[in-house]
Amino acid sequence: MGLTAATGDAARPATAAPPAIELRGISKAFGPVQANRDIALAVRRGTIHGIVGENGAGKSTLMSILYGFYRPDAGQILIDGREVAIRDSQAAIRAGIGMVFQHFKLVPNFTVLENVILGAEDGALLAPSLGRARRELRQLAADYQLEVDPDAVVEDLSVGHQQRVEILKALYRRADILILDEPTGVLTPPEADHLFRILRGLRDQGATVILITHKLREIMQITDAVSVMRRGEMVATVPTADTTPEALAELMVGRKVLLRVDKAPAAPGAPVMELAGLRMVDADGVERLRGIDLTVRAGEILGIAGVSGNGQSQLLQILGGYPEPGAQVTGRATLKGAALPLAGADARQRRRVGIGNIPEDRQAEGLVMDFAAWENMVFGHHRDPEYQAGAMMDNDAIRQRTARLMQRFDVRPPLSDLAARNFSGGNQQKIVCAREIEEGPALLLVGQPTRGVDIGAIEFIHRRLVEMRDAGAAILLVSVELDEILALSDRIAVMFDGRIMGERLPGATTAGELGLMMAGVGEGRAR
Amino acid sequence: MDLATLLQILDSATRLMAPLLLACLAGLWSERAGVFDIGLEGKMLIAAFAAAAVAAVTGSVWAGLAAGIGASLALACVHALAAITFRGNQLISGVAINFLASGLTVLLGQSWFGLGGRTPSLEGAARFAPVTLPGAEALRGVPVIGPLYAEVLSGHTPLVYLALALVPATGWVLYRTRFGLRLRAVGENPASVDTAGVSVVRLRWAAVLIAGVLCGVAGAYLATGLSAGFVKEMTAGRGYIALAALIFANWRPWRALGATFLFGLMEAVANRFPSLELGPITVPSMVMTALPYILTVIILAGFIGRATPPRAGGEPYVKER
Amino acid sequence: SAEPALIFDLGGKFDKSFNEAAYAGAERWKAETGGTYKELEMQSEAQREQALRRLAQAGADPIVMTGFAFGDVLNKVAPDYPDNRFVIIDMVVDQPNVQSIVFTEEQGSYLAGIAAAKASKTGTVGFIGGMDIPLIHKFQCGYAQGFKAARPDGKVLVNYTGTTPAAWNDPVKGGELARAQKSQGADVIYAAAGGTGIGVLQAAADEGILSIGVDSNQNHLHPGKVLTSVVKRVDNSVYDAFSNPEAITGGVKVMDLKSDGVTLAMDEHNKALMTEDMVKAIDEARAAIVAGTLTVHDYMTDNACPVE
Amino acid sequence: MTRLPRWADLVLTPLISLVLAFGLSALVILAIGESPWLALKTMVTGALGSSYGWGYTLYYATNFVFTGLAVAVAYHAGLFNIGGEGQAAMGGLGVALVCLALPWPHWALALPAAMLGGAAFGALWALIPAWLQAKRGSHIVITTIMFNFIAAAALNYLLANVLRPTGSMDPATARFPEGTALPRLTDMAAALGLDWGKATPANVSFLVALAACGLVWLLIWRTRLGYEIRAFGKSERAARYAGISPARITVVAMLISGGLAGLMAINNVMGEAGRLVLNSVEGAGFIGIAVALMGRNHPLGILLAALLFGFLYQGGGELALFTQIPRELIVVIQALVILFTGALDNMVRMLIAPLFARRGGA
Ligand SMILES: Nc1ncnc2c1ncn2[C@@H]1O[C@H](COP(=O)(O)OP(=O)(O)OP(=O)(O)O)[C@@H](O)[C@H]1O
Ligand SMILES: Nc1ncnc2c1ncn2[C@@H]1O[C@H](COP(=O)(O)OP(=O)(O)OP(=O)(O)O)[C@@H](O)[C@H]1O
Ligand SMILES: [Mg+2]
Ligand SMILES: [Mg+2]
Repeated sequence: MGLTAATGDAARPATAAPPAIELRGISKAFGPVQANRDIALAVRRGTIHGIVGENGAGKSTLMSILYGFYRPDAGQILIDGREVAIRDSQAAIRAGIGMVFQHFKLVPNFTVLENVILGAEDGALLAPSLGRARRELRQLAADYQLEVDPDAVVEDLSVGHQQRVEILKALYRRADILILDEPTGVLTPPEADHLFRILRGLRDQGATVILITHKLREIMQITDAVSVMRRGEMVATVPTADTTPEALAELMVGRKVLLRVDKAPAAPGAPVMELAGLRMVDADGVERLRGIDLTVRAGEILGIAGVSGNGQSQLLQILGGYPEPGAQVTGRATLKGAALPLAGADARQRRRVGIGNIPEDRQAEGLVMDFAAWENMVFGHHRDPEYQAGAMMDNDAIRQRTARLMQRFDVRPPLSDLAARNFSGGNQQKIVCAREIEEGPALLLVGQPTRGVDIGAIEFIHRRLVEMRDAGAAILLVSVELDEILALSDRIAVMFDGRIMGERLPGATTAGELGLMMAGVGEGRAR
Repeated sequence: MDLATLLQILDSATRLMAPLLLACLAGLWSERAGVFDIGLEGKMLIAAFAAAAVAAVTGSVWAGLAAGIGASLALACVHALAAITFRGNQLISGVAINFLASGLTVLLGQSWFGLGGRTPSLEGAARFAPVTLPGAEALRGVPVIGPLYAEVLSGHTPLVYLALALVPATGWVLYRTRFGLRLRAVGENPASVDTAGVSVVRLRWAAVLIAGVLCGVAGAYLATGLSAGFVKEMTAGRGYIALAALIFANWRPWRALGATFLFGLMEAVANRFPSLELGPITVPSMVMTALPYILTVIILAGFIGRATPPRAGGEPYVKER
Repeated sequence: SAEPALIFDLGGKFDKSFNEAAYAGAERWKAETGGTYKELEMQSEAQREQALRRLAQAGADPIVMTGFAFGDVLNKVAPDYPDNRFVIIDMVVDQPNVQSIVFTEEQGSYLAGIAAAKASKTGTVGFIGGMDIPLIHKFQCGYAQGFKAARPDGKVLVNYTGTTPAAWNDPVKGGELARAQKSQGADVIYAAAGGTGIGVLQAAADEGILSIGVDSNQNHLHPGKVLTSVVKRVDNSVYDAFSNPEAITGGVKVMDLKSDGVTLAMDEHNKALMTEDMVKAIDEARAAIVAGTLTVHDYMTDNACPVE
Repeated sequence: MTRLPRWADLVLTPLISLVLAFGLSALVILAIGESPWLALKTMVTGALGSSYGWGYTLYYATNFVFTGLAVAVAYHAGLFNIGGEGQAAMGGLGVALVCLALPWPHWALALPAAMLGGAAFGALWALIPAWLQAKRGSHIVITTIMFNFIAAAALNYLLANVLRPTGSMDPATARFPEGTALPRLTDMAAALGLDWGKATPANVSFLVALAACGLVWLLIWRTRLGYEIRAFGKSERAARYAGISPARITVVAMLISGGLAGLMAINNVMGEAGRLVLNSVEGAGFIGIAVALMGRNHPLGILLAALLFGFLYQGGGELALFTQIPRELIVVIQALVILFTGALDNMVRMLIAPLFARRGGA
């Protein structure tokens, strides 16, 4: 490939200003893993530069090096043409770099203000810093439409707002180079649009933005140039205008990728699950679900769209049999005509009656991160008779099954003894999917199945879900990705504030209409 | 119960509270920064020994206090080295420190003084003397407040007042200063501090050293304030009680005052009423001795909800694995 | 001849109490005769048997041990070594080659009770025990009897420090208990509590009241402030056993007032505190006990005390 | 950081840690004017140099195996059980009550009954903190600490006032009947024609401890319950997703933990003393914490760590018996061993990592 950053840059007129960021020969190994290998990258000032690559390609590592979080084994970093030694994040901050990590680095029980000033306080006493920060935050909010309540405790904020706090942190530190690592993974489309408006605004004021994402649509939509990484190496840097999503996908994965979901029209059968008047009041007395009525039929995918935090998680947890402790659940439900107790049941009972569950948070719920892949492969089903050998668990049977499923679901690396923690997010998700799908449930609950997963894996997971539907299973899909909802669902319900705002058919609606309903605008409680 | 008895119990509770409070605040500093500390007991013990030994030799209680702090700091350094610098298991390190102090105090005491680990009894300037707070005598006549001030608040050694003053001081530093903000952050999410360009290791060291100083004061108070010399194992489990109080207090300074006072109070009550006669039955003394512990369990079960420890507590901060 | 041996109980030889007294006796013997002896300190229960057997096999003779806790093991071990002589203090072991030495702590404590009764101005005195075990009740009961005999209307406050071995080493709590008793009117406090007692004596001295020491002579700890000490002459027992092993025979040797096995310490440190009246009362009681006209009840015989 | 080969991590690191701990101990011995060489020789010959020494080493190790396993089982469930001391003490009560209840004709009958008694009392003592944690959220660390004190008070009361035969000085129960005397390892060796470990307290409980190691291993790594315990210990949320009841696992794990601690009593109370004395546990419950942590909560590791501590106890005892070195030195040595093998192991890894890095790089 000829289009490396260096050659691309050299081709420019000599009068051009030096790049805002230039990386030369960056290498980094974690033990045996070569996360970055001899990377070169140049980013022009005043542009939005995208970075794409499969899970584990080394994107986050590279940016963390730039931000001084990791130290490279070799290589140089130049800011505005001058070499700088970025020994720690302090140095990066001084060089004007700010970073919004994939996993936020906020203190959950601090207020927004406290999080913003942390590490950038004016003096030994907090009060003056807090006062100044409050004023500056107000200004920043006005300038960039970044409103957040400065006194809110961060853990009470939605992820979208938490991300704003991260951005505010960077801006408060006067960053003019802003790195965002998969910022839209947790955002709703309106939130993502809002973020992009902000990023454009920043760019127009001369800031430089680096954006890591798995969503090629976003790359095409907002970036000026894009770099592709594969297995720790930088394989290409091209102006966005000169490329296509298909070309990028092929560069990333090394093969052709189908970006659309191919599926036949659904052939819905009898209702599998019917839900009427589901209400839930949590331990703090807040009503999270305010009367949900839903029907899911055999052989269809019912997509639930909505901004996260509108009750989807609670809905999935209740149906999955593990409502949060202290919650009060009322309402009626049936599964295949038989009554399904909503309160007082547990997750085991749900699995017994044929409800599978791909949870929203694979790392906190769907997997035990320290368990080996084979142990995770029966998690939740570990009491099923086929995995027992007398009083003991039949580990050989479980291992064999794991080997089989890892092959069938293309889990990489296919090592059943590897701890879940050591798989990339996409492969972790494949393990969960393999487990839940292979149990052949009558109803499959699916929450955010492709969050943070690379396009190769997304394609794969989507295809498996459709296959399952075609085999006659009922699927309840919750996702904040409108694209995903639109591509997969046979029917779409929109959830807002603990209610179903209405139902649409994918062919008969638009992202715009759904977006409005997700924001609570629309026809109220349509049936 | 008459007023005099009540005052005496409160007075006694205050004295008994002070070492617990100091140790509890020590634990608070360390654990708020994300470093568990079950070595409070050991640090107090070695401080008690060092304070008594040096006070006995020099005749100066202040030299003793300094030595106590120094000895406790030395063990705190061991803990910090193991738990922070080398990212070892914080619980094991704490257990080791307790053993180390228990053995070293007697070993050194025996080879220095030949009294089987005891130090010579301290007299005069080698001990902390009680101080009478200003106006204590004048106010004595005022109903309620007067006796409370004169009998309960006044007449303790300076370290008691230091311990009490440390409560607002701790609260102030933790919640009102840059250092406190960063320290609390490092106990909740060290990565947030790290990405803000502040050294996690340095902050945690600072917190552990502060804990060392406070344990040093607590130990010195035991040996030179409450008693007049060191006796082996004289901390008698107070480090563990302080730990319990810390959890009880949900890692908050003012609640630490409340929790340790409660423990002091329960011990004082059990001291005052060694066997309680309740009509026909006499509660045996063993029950009264165990009463503080039984009550703790009951209070814990009845009134205090789930304790929420600092989120990053007990975990060494590892960036790369 | 064979080397004698001395085994200390778990409290250790510097317990300021009877292990230390035993140590003092052995050291006195060593200083006077120039002989050598083996000494052992226990670390755990299981070591008792180990220590006894190892010493017996090594030919140590006699083997003296302090503390009732050896009784059970010695009963088992002694028959295996018929040629060795054993001396156990504070416990009766019925074997032909074991001499049991018991002290009449209740008698010494009785005299201390009388002293306390005479010295007290308030009519209330205190007793602070270490771990709440029968042996310490024996001290307490004797003390209470003596006190009540001299002052039937008086009151004895009783506290025990705790229920774990930590109760022997908690001077802080000892001091606090002394203060609590003082606030209830006690002006003489008798401490039978090992290292905890040091805190009791200290607090009493600080608070300006009197205290009574135990086991060893503790009068010198706070001259003029310790009324007296109830001394168990464990040192003499060890000294005698070491000096004259031939005299060791099976059976029980009672060390009482008569044989000066228990005494009240009188020295220059407490001379001023001992009034004539007090000395007279003590002497009378001692004479009566020695003569057998007065018996002090022993708590151990029935687990009960005739006076509160 | 360079990764060490597995064998280096499992064998070399602990060995070097031990060497460092003993090296520092030697300095301490020098500092108090004694000979480290003599100390080492005394300890090694005293604890390992004869079948007699081994008999004691194994006896102590047996105690630590039980308490170590107790801590480990709870630890796998994410529960820090500091209450081994009280649970083992209560187990002693259970064993004593069983042994004194009947005129047992033969140990083979008495042992299973005593095991049940000990385990039941230990488990019961763990049940209350477990239940409080599960239902009321009371922090198990505090409640188990408190229950240690309460157990001590209760036993003190019972031994001094209820179970003590009248006229006895000793706050202890009467001797257990003859039929409860457990066979000592020395008797068993004699039956095989071997002269081994004469007059040592090591008894058949050691074999029970070995079996317990095996059973705990099976429980944790082979059974559904163990799987659930480990899953719950790693992540409560994931456990709830999988239909594992947090309350149930908390209670069950603590019952097993307390039961194991209580089982220790067959060794010290039934096997050694033949009666229940005050403070019979002697800190073994706390040593169990160190043993479990050093053994990385794995039964094999616990067995090895327990043997190490058995060695330190017996060797240290010999030191106190036959040299002028004060017995507290052993406590210092224990502390250093715990510190270096348990908490400073990463330091050792960093020290030896370059050796492997160079070889690996070449
Ligand atoms: N902290 C770490 N310690 C050890 N290895 C790491 C660490 N972080 C990343 N790695 C390794 O480096 C490789 C690159 O990881 P990185 O997180 O940079 O990938 P990525 O491109 O950001 O992936 P994703 O799209 O999933 O976010 C991974 O395969 C992983 O094995
Ligand atoms: N601290 C770490 N130690 C070891 N491996 C790590 C570490 N952090 C990340 N990795 C590995 O790096 C790879 C990519 O991880 P990363 O967390 O960046 O992306 P991800 O798994 O896609 O996360 P998400 O699903 O949250 O987007 C995985 O193989 C992961 O296991
Ligand atoms: Mg990443
Ligand atoms: Mg990712």
